[in-house]
Amino acid sequence: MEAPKLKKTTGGKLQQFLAIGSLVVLVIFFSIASPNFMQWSNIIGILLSTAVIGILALGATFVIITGGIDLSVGTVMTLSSVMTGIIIVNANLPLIFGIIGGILTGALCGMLCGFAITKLGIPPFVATLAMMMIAKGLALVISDAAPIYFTDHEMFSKIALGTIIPGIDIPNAVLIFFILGIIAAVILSKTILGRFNFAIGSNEEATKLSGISVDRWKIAIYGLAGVFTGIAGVLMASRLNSAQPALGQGYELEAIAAVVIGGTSLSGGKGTIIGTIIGALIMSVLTNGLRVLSIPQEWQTVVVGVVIIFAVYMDILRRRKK
Amino acid sequence: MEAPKLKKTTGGKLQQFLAIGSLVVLVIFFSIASPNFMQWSNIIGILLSTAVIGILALGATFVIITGGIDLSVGTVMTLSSVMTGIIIVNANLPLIFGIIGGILTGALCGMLCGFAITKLGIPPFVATLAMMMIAKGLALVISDAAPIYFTDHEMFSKIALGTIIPGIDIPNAVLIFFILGIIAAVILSKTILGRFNFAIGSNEEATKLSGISVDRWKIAIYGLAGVFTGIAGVLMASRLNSAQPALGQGYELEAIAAVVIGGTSLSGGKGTIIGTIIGALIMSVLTNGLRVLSIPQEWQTVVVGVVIIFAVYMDILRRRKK
Amino acid sequence: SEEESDSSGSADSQGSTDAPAESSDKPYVAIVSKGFQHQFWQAVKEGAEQAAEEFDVDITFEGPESESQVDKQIEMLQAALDKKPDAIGFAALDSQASVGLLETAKSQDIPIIAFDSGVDSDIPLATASTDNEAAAALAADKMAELIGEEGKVALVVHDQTSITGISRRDGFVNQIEERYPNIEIVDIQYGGGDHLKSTDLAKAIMQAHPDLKGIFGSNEGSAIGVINAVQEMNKVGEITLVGFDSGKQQIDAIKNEVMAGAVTQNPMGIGYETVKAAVAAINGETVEKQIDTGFYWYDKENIESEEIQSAIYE
Amino acid sequence: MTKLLEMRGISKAFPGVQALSNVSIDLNKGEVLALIGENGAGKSTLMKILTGIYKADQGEISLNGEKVEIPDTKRAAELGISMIHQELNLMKDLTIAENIFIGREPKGLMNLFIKDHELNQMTRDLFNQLSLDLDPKTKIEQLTIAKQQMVEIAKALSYESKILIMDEPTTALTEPEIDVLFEIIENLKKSGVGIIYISHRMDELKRISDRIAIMRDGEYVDTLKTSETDIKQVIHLMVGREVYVESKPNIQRDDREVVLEMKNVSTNTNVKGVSFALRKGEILGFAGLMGAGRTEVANAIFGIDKIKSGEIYLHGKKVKISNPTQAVQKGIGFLTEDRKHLGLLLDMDVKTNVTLASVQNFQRAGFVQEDKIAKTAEHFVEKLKIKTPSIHQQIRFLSGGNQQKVVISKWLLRDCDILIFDEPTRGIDVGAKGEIYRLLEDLASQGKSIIMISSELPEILRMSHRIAVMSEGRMTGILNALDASQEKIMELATAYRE
Ligand SMILES: Nc1ncnc2c1ncn2[C@@H]1O[C@H](COP(=O)(O)OP(=O)(O)OP(=O)(O)O)[C@@H](O)[C@H]1O
Ligand SMILES: Nc1ncnc2c1ncn2[C@@H]1O[C@H](COP(=O)(O)OP(=O)(O)OP(=O)(O)O)[C@@H](O)[C@H]1O
Ligand SMILES: [Mg+2]
Ligand SMILES: [Mg+2]
Repeated sequence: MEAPKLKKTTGGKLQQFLAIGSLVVLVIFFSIASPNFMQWSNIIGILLSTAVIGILALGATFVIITGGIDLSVGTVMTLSSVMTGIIIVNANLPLIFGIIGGILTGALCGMLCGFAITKLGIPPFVATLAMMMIAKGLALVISDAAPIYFTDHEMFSKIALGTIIPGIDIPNAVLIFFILGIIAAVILSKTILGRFNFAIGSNEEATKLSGISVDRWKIAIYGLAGVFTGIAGVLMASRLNSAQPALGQGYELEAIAAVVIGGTSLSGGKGTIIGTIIGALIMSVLTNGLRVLSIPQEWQTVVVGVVIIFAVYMDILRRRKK
Repeated sequence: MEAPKLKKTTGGKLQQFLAIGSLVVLVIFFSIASPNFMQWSNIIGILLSTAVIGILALGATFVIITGGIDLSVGTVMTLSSVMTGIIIVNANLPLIFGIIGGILTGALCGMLCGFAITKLGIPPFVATLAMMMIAKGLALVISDAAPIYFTDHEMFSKIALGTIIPGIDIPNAVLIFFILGIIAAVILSKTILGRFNFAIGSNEEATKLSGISVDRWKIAIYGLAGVFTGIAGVLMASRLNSAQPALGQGYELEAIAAVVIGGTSLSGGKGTIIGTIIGALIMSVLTNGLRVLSIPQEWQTVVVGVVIIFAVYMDILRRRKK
Repeated sequence: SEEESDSSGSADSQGSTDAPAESSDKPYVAIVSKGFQHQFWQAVKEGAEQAAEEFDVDITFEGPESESQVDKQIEMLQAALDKKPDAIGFAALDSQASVGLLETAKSQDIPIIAFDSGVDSDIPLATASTDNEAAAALAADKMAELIGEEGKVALVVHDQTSITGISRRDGFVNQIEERYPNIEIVDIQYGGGDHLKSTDLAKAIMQAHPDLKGIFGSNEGSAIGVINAVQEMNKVGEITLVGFDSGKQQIDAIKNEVMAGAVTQNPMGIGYETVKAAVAAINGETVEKQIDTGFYWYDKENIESEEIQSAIYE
Repeated sequence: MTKLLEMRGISKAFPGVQALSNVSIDLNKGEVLALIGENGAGKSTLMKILTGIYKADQGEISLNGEKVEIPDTKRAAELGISMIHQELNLMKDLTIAENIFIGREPKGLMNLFIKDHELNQMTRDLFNQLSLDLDPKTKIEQLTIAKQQMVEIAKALSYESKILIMDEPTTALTEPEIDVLFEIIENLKKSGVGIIYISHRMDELKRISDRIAIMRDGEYVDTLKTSETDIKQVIHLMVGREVYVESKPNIQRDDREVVLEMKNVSTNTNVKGVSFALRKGEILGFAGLMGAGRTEVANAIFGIDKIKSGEIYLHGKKVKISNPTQAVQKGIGFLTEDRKHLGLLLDMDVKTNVTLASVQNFQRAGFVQEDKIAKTAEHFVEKLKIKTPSIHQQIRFLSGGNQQKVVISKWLLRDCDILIFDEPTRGIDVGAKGEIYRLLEDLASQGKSIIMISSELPEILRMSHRIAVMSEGRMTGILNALDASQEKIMELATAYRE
């Protein structure tokens, strides 16, 4: 009885291998269509532009696998970067405090969502929508609706844009994204948290009745997603060398889109980190490629829409064949 | 299955009655807090601002009850209003053609989503996300990224802002919203489509096994939601006396929020139209009330977030007591 | 207006914007702007608050989140009317769409002062605005001068459909097309004023056109995106950047010669003049129909001048 | 005479599994054909082919001698074939009436509007015929599994089909409902309906079937006339080996320590002043009719339902258990009766399900020890003879009985002192039942205490040291196994029924 088994075991890998297919096709297409696409600087540009959304999407993957959703990632990211700014610039504390503060802000917001969802019984959509608004408002309130500039803290911009590997021109943000990707993949597939994450998404009631404290794990999962959001916020601030309090809304949809295009099911219980990374890359390759081709912007959105349908459909066809 | 699921027993009707409670509390609070709130013109203003989002939410209710989601309503609404503008202003055809054209545009987009979801097997989130982008791009393309003004078609603005009941100053848009609400409620509770809508959302597999062509009904349901979206587009154009091609993005979240706050479950099978209407009213009363109280704008979003959590929690507590 | 804490009990941190009309005998001016989160609008607000203090009136200031939200702005205007203000300051996202409410205001004898790009109607008693198109044309002239009147340039614009976006784009493009036949506009992209998106977008433009000589960023977010892009692509100095508006990063970039210069309006002046005109209208004084708050080119040379310093904000 | 139905040479392979190979059965008018076989033998698959849910790879189907194609369920219904599925297939948010007549609603005005009044009346009429006492307007989610099963049965009957398939219809039912069902079957036979009846309850076969078709491992074995065979022979053909039949010695455990005691416990659900004590090493059977509240007692112990009044003692100490996590930590395990919704992660694989309740024991520093998990899962697959291609198979693709074995494994692995088994042999074949009985007895002799809720009286009588009988939420008596009998149990079980 290989086949159904194939789906979960070897086939799992095969399938993602094929999902990479869509990505490869896009890359090849754009390389042929424009000589300016396949250049080191552009590749790095694409990766850099994937980093922030990609990291948000990593966190969102955990939440979505529980069968939940997190609409707050965009503005919580903003709140985290503002918090980092306040700690580093306004309070003039060392960078590391700012970084930790930003990440903790994300984690705290995540855990609050988790709390509202589990202990108050608010549906994830509503709880995180509310958090989205709260974080948006708070970011403006605590920053006095003005950007916070890190210009006097030169090291800060190095977090995202410095290069740590000598000789190779890969910005840290890209490295951080891939390292976080690996960490996320390990957490999801090798740890208890990952195991319970899938279990909850697959059948929350049955998981509860197996004696697992679903509430606590869910709060942990939303908190973990918040950590990723916080890191994204710090990177965002570093890359812009400023904390911009009015940014971020709308990023949640892009992050969720990356997750879903990567094959993770919104009804929970199924998903992979590598899929999310590929999903995020598909989105940014597409955006970048169309820009490099100087397609008028209104057509860009149309093309992105069509290609998404197409890519996901290809993926579905392949899986069906199995 | 009995124990954990026993939450829901009687009181379906009672519960909606109580959901109105949150709304009433808000209205009373704002009336006391500001003498400017409880004025005819402000009430009408609130209702008017509920109309468009409310109509989108009516359509979204059907989709959400199937267990799906429609992210495209915002930009499809825009595409519909642009289409109306093109027909009436650019092609100089009679109003009625423009109105029908706008509504058909919505219906067509909805059915395309339904087709992608059922026949191609694309998850609703992805299919409607793609449609969101496609509609957004197309609205800009066909309008040449400029608003289309109905200034030479004086009757057009009467669709939303005229008053059909002599003596009573209620704009048509508000009446249309409530009439559509009644129609939606009747469709949902009294017709075959409504019945199958709940059946699909409740257990799609079992519905299929009962010999019902789920695919066809789903396409019909997305198409119906599209009709509501199209009507919202026409009303929006009429109210602004212009078709604004860049509007709309973000409305999908507001519409879904109204539905979910109204007690419809995103996992499908459960929901009411009256709940959606109340949900939409809660949102717009809140927004308006805070404005009338002159709360600083950044705090407004925070308060809205907190109140949403609170209102939904109250609702949950009440249900639990049952 | 800071001294009074209002009945709703929410507000001290935000200074003067929260003064509710009903709790005070002071005249009340409701300002409905095109935005509120962005630096430009915050600067307008600051100017308005200055004037409010000076003339002892209460104001509120609000605006939608993006310049495409025509309908949200109308709802704000409606709510403002319901608060029975003594005057309204209004920057229309779409004049046509707001005609009805403006007429209501007129019928209630509430004076309207238009600001920013103004309101296309004769109801407002005065308009405190700058000419966006002319300002962008100035940016085009400077760009042309800096790149020797020939070569390829691109635009990163903040909005495809809003008046400010369109008029700055068209002002720039028309000027180039009319005056500088050897300059080619190779790409126009829209980044929504989002710093990060504008950065990625400007990088893609540079990628697509390796021989690009200049980029114009049409507002603060777009300009910063362009600045980030040349820095990340290590092309500082190779590409001439011209910006719009101000803000610390843009000012720094100009001082450091990353950006050649920028055109700024006088947002604080706009806010100030709006409230001032409103107060005059409330007091029954005649007000000047057109209050030109001006725009300025600033670069490394003149940035410290008093005139520029009063127009730019950090 | 032409057969009502003939299935000839049916084969069906799922990727990697040959679920059916060359199976042929036939059915006469007015006959009950029992279809039996071990878990995973292919019974449900064969029937799903007959109702158009699956497409056979090979073979043909004839009705009244005419060859037919059945591409979907709609066609099956048109041909007069309907089926009661093994797994409940109801729309839980809809009412009973809406479920039964879905797709066949009485319509008014332009064929768009549903006449709900008429719909409910139709349902009431149907229920009257079947002497069922349910309100058509009740939502399915408010019904117990047993009642849902009755709705499924009513739904299938409402099609007035010529061929009716019943895939384990009695797993959730107690005697009175079974009596009702069998009466219905007799009536259907009289009106010429052909019935295919799948069950693992061997005692039922003699009562209602005319012939018995036996399958093993996807293959057809034989068809016997019920009147000319004895069950032992049938079982032998079906299992292909001897099954565990040895009956336990009914030793009393009155001298043992009391591990769990309920004193006058009431809940908001359906438990009214229940008291009993469970001793170490004891199997305490819980008997009662459907809705008696046995599951609710278990829910109360396990912290699912809030206790309104009364106390629970564990090892003599008063405890408050407010959620399942605490219950498990205190050494209580609960195998729920609704395995699909409350027992299993259907989309996850066998090994994950088996180890779900004990993951903590398979981790080091938060990392899951996959190899250890795999080894353990392999062990249980072997021990309980779980028919699965591998431990990596998704539970969804296992046959019903094998799914049940996975849930049992989960709790065996957890090593609880007190185990509550709610209908543990639901849908399990005779062979495997024997294995499970042996397991339960082993557990008891190791000193574990077991509450076994079962609706099969013979099972209760055979397994229990003592038998607690409930009626309408009350405990009506606790019998010693030695002097218990079906009659005494039924008497207590109906104590509060009019
Ligand atoms: N959709 C499917 N995909 C893969 N394998 C399947 C599928 N459905 C059934 N099988 C496999 O086919 C075989 C026959 O299953 P079936 O459900 O017909 O057994 P059954 O005789 O009804 O057993 P039980 O008595 O336990 O209900 C089993 O090995 C099962 O795992
Ligand atoms: N008369 C009734 N009206 C409504 N609900 C009832 C009634 N009687 C029982 N119930 C519900 O039925 C359930 C108890 O029945 P259930 O069939 O689970 O009991 P049981 O003794 O465990 O029987 P089973 O052996 O079928 O599990 C509870 O959910 C209870 O609320
Ligand atoms: Mg079966
Ligand atoms: Mg039970």
